[in-house]
Amino acid sequence: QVELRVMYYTDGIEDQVLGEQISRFEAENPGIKVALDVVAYKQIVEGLPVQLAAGEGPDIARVTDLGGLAKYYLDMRPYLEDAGYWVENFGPFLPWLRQEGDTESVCGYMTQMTVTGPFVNKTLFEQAGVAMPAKGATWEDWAAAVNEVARKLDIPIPLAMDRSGHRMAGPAISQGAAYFDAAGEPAVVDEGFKRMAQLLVDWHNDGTMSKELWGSVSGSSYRGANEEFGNAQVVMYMSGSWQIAQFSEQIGDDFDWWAVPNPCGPGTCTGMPGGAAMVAFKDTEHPAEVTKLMEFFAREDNLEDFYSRTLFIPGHVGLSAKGIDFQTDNPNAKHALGVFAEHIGEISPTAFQLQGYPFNRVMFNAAISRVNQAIVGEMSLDEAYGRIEQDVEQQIAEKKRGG
Amino acid sequence: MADLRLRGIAKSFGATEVLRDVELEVADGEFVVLVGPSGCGKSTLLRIVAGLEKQSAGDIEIGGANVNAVPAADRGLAMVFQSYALYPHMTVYKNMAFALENTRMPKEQITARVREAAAMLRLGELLERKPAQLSGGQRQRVAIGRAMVREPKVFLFDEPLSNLDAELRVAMRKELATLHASIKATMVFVTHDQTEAMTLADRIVVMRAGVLEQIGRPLDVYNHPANLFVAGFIGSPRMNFFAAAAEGGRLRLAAGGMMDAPPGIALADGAKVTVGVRPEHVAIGTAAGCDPFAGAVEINEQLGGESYLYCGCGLEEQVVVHSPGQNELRVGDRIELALPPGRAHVFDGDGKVVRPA
Amino acid sequence: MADLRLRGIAKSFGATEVLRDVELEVADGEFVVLVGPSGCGKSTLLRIVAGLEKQSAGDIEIGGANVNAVPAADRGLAMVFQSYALYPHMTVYKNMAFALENTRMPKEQITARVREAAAMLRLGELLERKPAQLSGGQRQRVAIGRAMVREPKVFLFDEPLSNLDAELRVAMRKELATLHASIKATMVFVTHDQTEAMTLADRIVVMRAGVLEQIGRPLDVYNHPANLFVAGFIGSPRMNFFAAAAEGGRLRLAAGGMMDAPPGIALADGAKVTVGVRPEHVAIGTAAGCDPFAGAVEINEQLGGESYLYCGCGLEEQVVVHSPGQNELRVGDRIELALPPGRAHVFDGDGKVVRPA
Amino acid sequence: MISRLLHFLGRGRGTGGRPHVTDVLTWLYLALGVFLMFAPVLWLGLSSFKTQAGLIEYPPTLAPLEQITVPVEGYDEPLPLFRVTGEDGVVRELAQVRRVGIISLMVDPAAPAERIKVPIDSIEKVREVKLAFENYAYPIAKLNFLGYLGNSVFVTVAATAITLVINSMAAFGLAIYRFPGRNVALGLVIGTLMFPLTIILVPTYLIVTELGMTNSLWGVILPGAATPTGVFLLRQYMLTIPGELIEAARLDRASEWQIYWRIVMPLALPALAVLAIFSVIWRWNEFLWPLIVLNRSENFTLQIGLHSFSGEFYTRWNYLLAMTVLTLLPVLFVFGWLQRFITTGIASAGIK
Amino acid sequence: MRQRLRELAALPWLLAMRALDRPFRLLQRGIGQGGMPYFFLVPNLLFFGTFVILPLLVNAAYSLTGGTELFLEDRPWIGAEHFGHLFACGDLLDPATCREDNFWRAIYNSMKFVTLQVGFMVALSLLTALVLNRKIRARGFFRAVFFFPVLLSPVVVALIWKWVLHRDGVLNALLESLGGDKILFFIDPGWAMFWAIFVSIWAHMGFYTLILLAGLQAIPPDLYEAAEMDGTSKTRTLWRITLPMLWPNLVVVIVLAMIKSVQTFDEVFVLTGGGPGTATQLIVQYIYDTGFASQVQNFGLAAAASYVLAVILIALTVIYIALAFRPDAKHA
Ligand SMILES: Nc1ncnc2c1ncn2[C@@H]1O[C@H](COP(=O)(O)OP(=O)(O)OP(=O)(O)O)[C@@H](O)[C@H]1O
Ligand SMILES: Nc1ncnc2c1ncn2[C@@H]1O[C@H](COP(=O)(O)OP(=O)(O)OP(=O)(O)O)[C@@H](O)[C@H]1O
Ligand SMILES: [Mg+2]
Ligand SMILES: [Mg+2]
Repeated sequence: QVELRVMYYTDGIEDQVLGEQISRFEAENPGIKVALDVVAYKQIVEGLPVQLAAGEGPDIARVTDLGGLAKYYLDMRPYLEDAGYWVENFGPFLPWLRQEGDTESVCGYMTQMTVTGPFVNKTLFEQAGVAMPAKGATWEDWAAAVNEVARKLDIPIPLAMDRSGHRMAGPAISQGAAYFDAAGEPAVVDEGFKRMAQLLVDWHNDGTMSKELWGSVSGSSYRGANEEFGNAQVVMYMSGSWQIAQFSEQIGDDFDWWAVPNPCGPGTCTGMPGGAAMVAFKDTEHPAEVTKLMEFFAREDNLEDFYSRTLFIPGHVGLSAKGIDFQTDNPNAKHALGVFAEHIGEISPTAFQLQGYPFNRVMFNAAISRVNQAIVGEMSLDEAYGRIEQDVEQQIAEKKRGG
Repeated sequence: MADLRLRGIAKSFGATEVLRDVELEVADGEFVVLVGPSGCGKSTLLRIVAGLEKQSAGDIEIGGANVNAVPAADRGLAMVFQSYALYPHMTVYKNMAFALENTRMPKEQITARVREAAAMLRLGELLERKPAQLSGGQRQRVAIGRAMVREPKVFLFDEPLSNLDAELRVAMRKELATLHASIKATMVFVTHDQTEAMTLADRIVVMRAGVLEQIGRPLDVYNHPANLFVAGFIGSPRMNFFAAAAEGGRLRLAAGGMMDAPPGIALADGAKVTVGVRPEHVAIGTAAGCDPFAGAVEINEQLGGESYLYCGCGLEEQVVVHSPGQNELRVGDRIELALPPGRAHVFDGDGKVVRPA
Repeated sequence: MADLRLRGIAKSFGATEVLRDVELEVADGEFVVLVGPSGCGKSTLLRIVAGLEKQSAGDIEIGGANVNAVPAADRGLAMVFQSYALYPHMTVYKNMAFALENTRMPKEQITARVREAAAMLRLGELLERKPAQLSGGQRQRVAIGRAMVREPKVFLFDEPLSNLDAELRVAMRKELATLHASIKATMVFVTHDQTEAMTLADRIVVMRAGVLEQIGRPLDVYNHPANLFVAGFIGSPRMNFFAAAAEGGRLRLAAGGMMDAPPGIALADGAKVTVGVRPEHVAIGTAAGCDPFAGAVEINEQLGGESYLYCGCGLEEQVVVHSPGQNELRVGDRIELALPPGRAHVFDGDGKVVRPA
Repeated sequence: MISRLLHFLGRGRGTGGRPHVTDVLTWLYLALGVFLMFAPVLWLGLSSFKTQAGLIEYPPTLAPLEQITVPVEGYDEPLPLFRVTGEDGVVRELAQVRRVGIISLMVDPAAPAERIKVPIDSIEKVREVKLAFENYAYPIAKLNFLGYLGNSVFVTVAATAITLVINSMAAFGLAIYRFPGRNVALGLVIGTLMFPLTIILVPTYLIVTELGMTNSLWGVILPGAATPTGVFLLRQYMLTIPGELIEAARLDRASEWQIYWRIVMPLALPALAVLAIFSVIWRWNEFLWPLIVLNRSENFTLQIGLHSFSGEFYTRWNYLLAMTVLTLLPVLFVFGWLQRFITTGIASAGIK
Repeated sequence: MRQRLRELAALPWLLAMRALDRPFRLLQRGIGQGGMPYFFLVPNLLFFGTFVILPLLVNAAYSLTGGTELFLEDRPWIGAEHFGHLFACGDLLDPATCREDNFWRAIYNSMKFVTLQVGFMVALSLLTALVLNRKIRARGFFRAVFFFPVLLSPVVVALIWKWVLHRDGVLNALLESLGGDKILFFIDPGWAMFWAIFVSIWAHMGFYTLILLAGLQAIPPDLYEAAEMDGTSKTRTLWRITLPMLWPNLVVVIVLAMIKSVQTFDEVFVLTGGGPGTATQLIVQYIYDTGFASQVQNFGLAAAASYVLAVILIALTVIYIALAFRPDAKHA
């Protein structure tokens, strides 16, 4: 009897769905027992790295720091029955799970593909009688439109954006930010990034964005605007595909919440990809069984079942192409899922590169915390740029020192 | 005016009844001494007067005003606690000055008063000590000093001299008498010391088990105890009691022999009474009007200036005889004793004294 | 064997020297009473013997063995604290049983012993009370009981009867004597009560300011005080002192008049001495060998069985005169006093007694 | 305000039987306390019965409300009820069939045949108080609730017991004795007070790993057992116990151990109760440390278990709150029981 | 009956202690009374050494090594470099000139926070303890009321207060109904600090109140009686009797409040997130972010910062301890 441990966090019903699949797996494989440990997300972020470092981790986990933990991942290839299936269907995302220099290994699959992109309260637009900017509109266009809606209807927050460097990265790349220099080394601050930063500062100063969300917290803290959006206090909310399930439960059809295409900048019109991956750890005592379980999870039928019920954008090329019949009868959700699926195709390569960079969070966090300090007036934007570069440089250096 | 009036005071702690229907009037400037066996409710009574404990029933008047609802701080009394209750974190000086500082008295005046009291209490050297660094008697004196410096209208003393040596106690006694005379305060004083009670009191109050048994001037109480209890309690060693029965106008003692009834006392024939004679009145040898009886010295307590002989006379209790000075008697020596009828007290079956007609 | 030997004990608290060179031997089974003015170091001495305080110098031997390094728990003594130190969270019963439980005595035996002690101390009703619910005297009795039940070889009592009423005190005194006789324990007993000291002690130890002034059998100390201090301290009211000068084999009193020197005492002419006569020896009227001098009654302390007259005789201090029984003298009455030479003590300029040749 | 309150604590009392100004102020203070301390908690209780949507609704409602739905003839599902203000100002209650953009399609439940189009800014949900018991039912059913509860109870009881015993022993040693090294030990205790657990989380985890206690409840229990806080608290309290009691006990031939548990412990009961309350709460609510030590769900404590409702983007506040309320009940009970020991002031009655 | 039950509940404890009695008596015979204090200290110090001192030593080693590795043997020695970084400042008083500007911002925020929070915390918990120590009806209930917030986890505390302080929250509703304007409390540094302090006091006051309540109980009641007989006003009784007698416990409260205040982290973090900007970012948050929550876990820098913090704390505490240990151990 082999016991496998799966550490899993949940934003909704994923754990239920996975639990059912595990039961099926156990029925198929009587020799393997799988324990599903549903934990707080905090444990994945803060507990798991230490546990892994100390050699006390689980066999499989759902993680979001894809590259950061790559050194602990199990390369499943020796045990995989059909490595080709994995390369074929998870190919674009596998590099995210690899250590620098590694181009081969297969360590996991995406339980969830996410794309960042804005939602709007369409009902407000209708009530205000303002036309929604069409696909291809710039951020400035949107800003003008949401401001108009807000003014007409006395809505407190025209535009909200998750306080997250990751959320900011899409628009920044659209503004032309490259995030890396020619040598592939991190270089956050460039003209494009500065344009975006300037925009954010301006928006906060002219009331397009509310300081309540960005201004009110420090450092790299995440802060979303779900509540405000759900209470119809936000016209446009730059967030991401993972919100769909929540919105359908929370907002239902109190108003029409629509996902809209990512607005454009001088560069492009991209969102950021992202997501969570299921990975196997090499410290496991049962690599073969672990792989077997992973293969079971990653089977097309199981994944389809999973994605369709959790309303996650598939991180499976085949399923993406085929399209998923999401199990929801909320028209807003259906619409949004469609829009986000479209976003995927529009993601810029820079965004992919950034997402694949193991220490992207260093860049994200530096950007968000320093730009934020500029927004609240603790420092000028120029100082902020300097600090961002210093922060990134220092942390990467530290990382490289004892690697 | 600081007269003190207790009307029908009762007190229970849960089921324990500690005081019962206490009626007492203390005139302004009077010195009343409260005596009674340990645990009879003396401290409780003082605490009720002070306002530290709430009586279960009854009224307290001070200076004519009912103070039932007046908190302790406003009753204007000073009290020396049986347990001292010194402030452990303050020096002796501070302990004594504390109450005065409360009244916003000028500093020099406080210092003067405290120094004066300290000198009187022989605490002069110790003013900067904390209570933990004092001996038992020194602590007690600080407690007295704390009350004294306040010069209030009413003083309550709860066994204030119990831990002092004889010499100091005599000195303190004098000082208290002087204090009393000079500030004319009303004083209620609890003591177990007979000498203190007899010498200090204007009136003595004898308590037993929460009840006032007798109130009177010291020698009255001593000479005319109202009942067996008071007779036994006042005077040390205590009065000797002899069971007796009236027989033809005389008394037949259970110890054997007859004696005359004390002058003026007529008893119905056959009445069972108790005859009480104080140790200093028991005659060694013979006494007119009483058949002598024999006793064997069982204990000979020689106190130096006087002696007490504890004699076995075939009774349940020893007969205590006072003999002045020192003596050469040895345990086992036999002596003749007699009870002078003129010195005898007679108590009826209920323990109440039988007064001469 | 539980004899107790103190050799050169000294104790200082910081700069305060509390005991100096104390030498004392207490035989096994002996009852020693420690007396001395308040603050003279009695409690400190007991605490050092008990091992609660470390002496600054000197050795303590119990049963022949040096116990300097033996912790209090292992010295096998019982002590009654002047402050009682009852365990506030335990009932009276538990307080008394605690020590016995520590010796793993069977439960029934503990109960029996505690009940016996409680009965003796008249605490029978109170066994389930906590100390906070007791009167002062009751607490003190619990403290005694706690020591008594242990029946140790050495008892240390620090003013154990000070808060008891006279009757109870006499009873307790007897009980202690009985206890002493029955378990033959060595006892060191601190008291301020002259009667207790005189009646209980095999030997009395008189202390002053950390120094032992005299050790001796009670009547010896009473009759032959070694110095002025002891003479004044033992006996209450204290001995009267008269300044005098030797003049041709007789003594000229500062009060006026001459008196014979006490028998056997020869003094160099002109020597300044102090003559001491106890109140009970001052003669009212005349005395052979002494010129009478006049006094005016200033205070007439009537204790019932006896009286003390405080007379002004033109001296710095009043002359105290004992008069048996009660009297009718009033303040201001003039009486004649005389000092019987046979009863007088003579002290030299240093306060040391002058012994008859 | 502070000075006024201080003043009131110090004022002398007036005469007569009527309530004194200090009593009035006391009651005012207590009323304020109840309002400030308790009202939010009341909200917590009520909110634990709200739906997730109701929880994050602004402006917030006090009571848990839910929209009324009514069965309407001709419709399979019950329809949500709205209060509609007509253009003429007449208010009607209508059921909504469907919403298209800013127009709501409604029917009168009494006359289901006719459909009415209403602009959505003139409609308002009709709601009633409804307790969402599923907030409780679902997590209990879903989580291994009893298992978590058992783990929590074990951790709390064992940790508190160990903490009380070893801390009180150390405090006893530091308060009652004078011995070489005492100041060093005291310094250590106080010095280490300075470092929050968060700071030494990682090294402590390494040590726990070395001891093989990861994934065991002992790994949760032991590291926090020797709290400097507890030692310090107890020691300071024990300083107030009269020394003569200890001397008396020594003379009563009590061993030092007996002095500890028969004299000092009972007398330090109030402080022990404080520490026990503190320890129980701390262990019961402890989150970060177990989170790191435990990663197997059979070992999870309640706190870890119920936080599995907090995900990356989304926290199920309704479950979390309901479970919070549920987990509060036992500690509340324990507090109610222990707080009485805090007010058993006894330490002084035996000394004159 | 209840008495019986209580005795029953205490029985296991009694039995255990009694069972231990004989071995400990033997032990005492062995090591002597003078050795016993060590014995009493050993269990605690054992735990303490293993789970506190040892980690602190490891932490010290971290502060002198670099990289992001967990195991010391993997970490390169870099000496005092981290400390150097922390103190690389143009002007110590101006965080903007420092290399680790957020460290110094956090230090200054913490100082502000601690000063105000400790002062009010001690004063309020003392006041509350005094009120709750009065003979009032339903004392148990009120004690529970004031204590209740201590039971809540920081997340719940923050949730509750967000409900109050939100733009559309209860407080703003109240302000509006009184004719005022809404206040966005969390975008104003002053307000954010105020509420951070307020809420942390709200959340922890009950604990200190409890300590003080226990301390008040240890004051002999006859001192109050004596004070009353001395005609002492209530204010003076408070200052001259209660506070001095409460001192040992007050020291506990002051020291603990101060230390815990410096260590405040989650409840403020969940409430204000350290904002606006970095206005309420406290030192422990900095350490936690640097060493733990960030992707590149810089244990070394975090450890160095924690020692700097400890030095500051110790300096502060020494002042109090100097006062605290005047009435020192009294026995043996
Ligand atoms: N800790 C201390 N520091 C300084 N002096 C002290 C200390 N303890 C006691 N003393 C002093 O030592 C002397 C002796 O004290 P001790 O208690 O032995 O007196 P005592 O003879 O028992 O007096 P009493 O009859 O009043 O109880 C006293 O003068 C006292 O003030
Ligand atoms: N809190 C209480 N609960 C129950 N009984 C009490 C309480 N306080 C005192 N008593 C009892 O009340 C009685 C009277 O106590 P009180 O202290 O007045 O006696 P006392 O006359 O002062 O005695 P002593 O001379 O011994 O000091 C005692 O029997 C005592 O046991
Ligand atoms: Mg009394
Ligand atoms: Mg003494």
